[in-house]
Amino acid sequence: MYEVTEKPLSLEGVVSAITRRTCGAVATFVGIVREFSRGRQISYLEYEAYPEMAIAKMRQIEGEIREKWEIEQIAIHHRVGRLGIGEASVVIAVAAAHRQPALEACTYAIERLKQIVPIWKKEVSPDGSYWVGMGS
Amino acid sequence: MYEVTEKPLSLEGVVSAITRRTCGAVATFVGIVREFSRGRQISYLEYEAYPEMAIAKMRQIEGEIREKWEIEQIAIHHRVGRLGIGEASVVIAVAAAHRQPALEACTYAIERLKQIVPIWKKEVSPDGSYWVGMGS
Amino acid sequence: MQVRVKLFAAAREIVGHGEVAIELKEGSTVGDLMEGIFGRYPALKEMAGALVFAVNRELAERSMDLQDGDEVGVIPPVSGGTDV
Amino acid sequence: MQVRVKLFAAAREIVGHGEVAIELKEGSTVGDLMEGIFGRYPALKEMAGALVFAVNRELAERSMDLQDGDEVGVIPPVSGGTDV
Repeated sequence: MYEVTEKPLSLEGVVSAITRRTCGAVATFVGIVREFSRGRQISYLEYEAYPEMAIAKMRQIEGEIREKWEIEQIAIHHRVGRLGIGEASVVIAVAAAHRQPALEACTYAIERLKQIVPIWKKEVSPDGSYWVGMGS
Repeated sequence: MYEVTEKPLSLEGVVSAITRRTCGAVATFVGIVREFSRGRQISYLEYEAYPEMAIAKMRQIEGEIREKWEIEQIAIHHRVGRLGIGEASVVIAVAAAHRQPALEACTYAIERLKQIVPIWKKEVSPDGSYWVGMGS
Repeated sequence: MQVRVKLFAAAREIVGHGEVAIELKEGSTVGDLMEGIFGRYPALKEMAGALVFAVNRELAERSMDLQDGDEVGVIPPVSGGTDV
Repeated sequence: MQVRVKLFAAAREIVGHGEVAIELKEGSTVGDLMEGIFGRYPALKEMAGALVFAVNRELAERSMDLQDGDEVGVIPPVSGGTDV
């Protein structure tokens, strides 16, 4: 359920792909390109991944989550390439029988993704461009 | 951004309705009809609301959230009527500049919804039907 | 005076209507209103201890005075169960 | 022996390629590999203290011995900034 793709992300698609008859709760997180970042106006972003390692690290995050919470399914889709304002850069969805594990695992997944998944972005603004790394 | 409706809920619709150019994060929660509840096989659910009071209580939840977190928009859509397994009963979406307030506010919203929003469900199963109230 | 009583879920099924209009003496409280309803619907009285009430969509004590035109919501018990 | 070096983001832009194949002496470490690369790309050396490395997609110390066919990822610095 991991993807690093140049195509636009579909929240609805991710959610329906992971929902089973045993799931009572789906928590999602969508990261979106904002107009401003660190006080600068953004023209667009360029996302770049180390895709094979990114997928391996997403699997690692799933393993960590399954040690902590009872969840059914998790999906993490990250977009790469050029993204305009308002476009989704990442979609995380966690399906579980109950709401608490779904919500907690979703929060954990985005935090860990920022920490360990090798994906960078270049913020292109009228006054220049800046690489922003993992952890941001 | 509050709705109590007999129509199927659209996660994508709710998310795009609340996303602004200033939003970097959208957290959502979807409640889904499960095959089993409290150990019983479910045939379908019947949701019933006190719609005017439900909307008022959703507004109250938004007020509580805005005192605690910096968010941009929140939407809560709850479905009523007959729902089959796999159908969404509630969609909550919170858009914010940053991920932490979006995620925390979304978790808070579903907890408070269960506590104070007057919506009930009847669990219809092969061995009978049971009203399940607020707080469940 | 007259109030509108809205009933939901199990309470609605017992009474057979989601909304009823009830004539009351001036100065009646939520408790007075409910005593009248319980007299006609013993099955509803059985869950009386668990019911809560809303007057004009805000939770209200049984001791609250009602006014002409008030909307009284009869809020059935919380199950205590948690499924999601 | 030969290793594949994958470069990303700012490191990729400095080197001008996302992937380069490099011949190394047997027994070379990640650190030896990088010294060679830094010699050719002084701008990359400037961020050397902040770079981390992955060997076959797992983070690795500079002291790690490389094997023929290894994939070495050059992971540019974390910004420390947070926007979402």
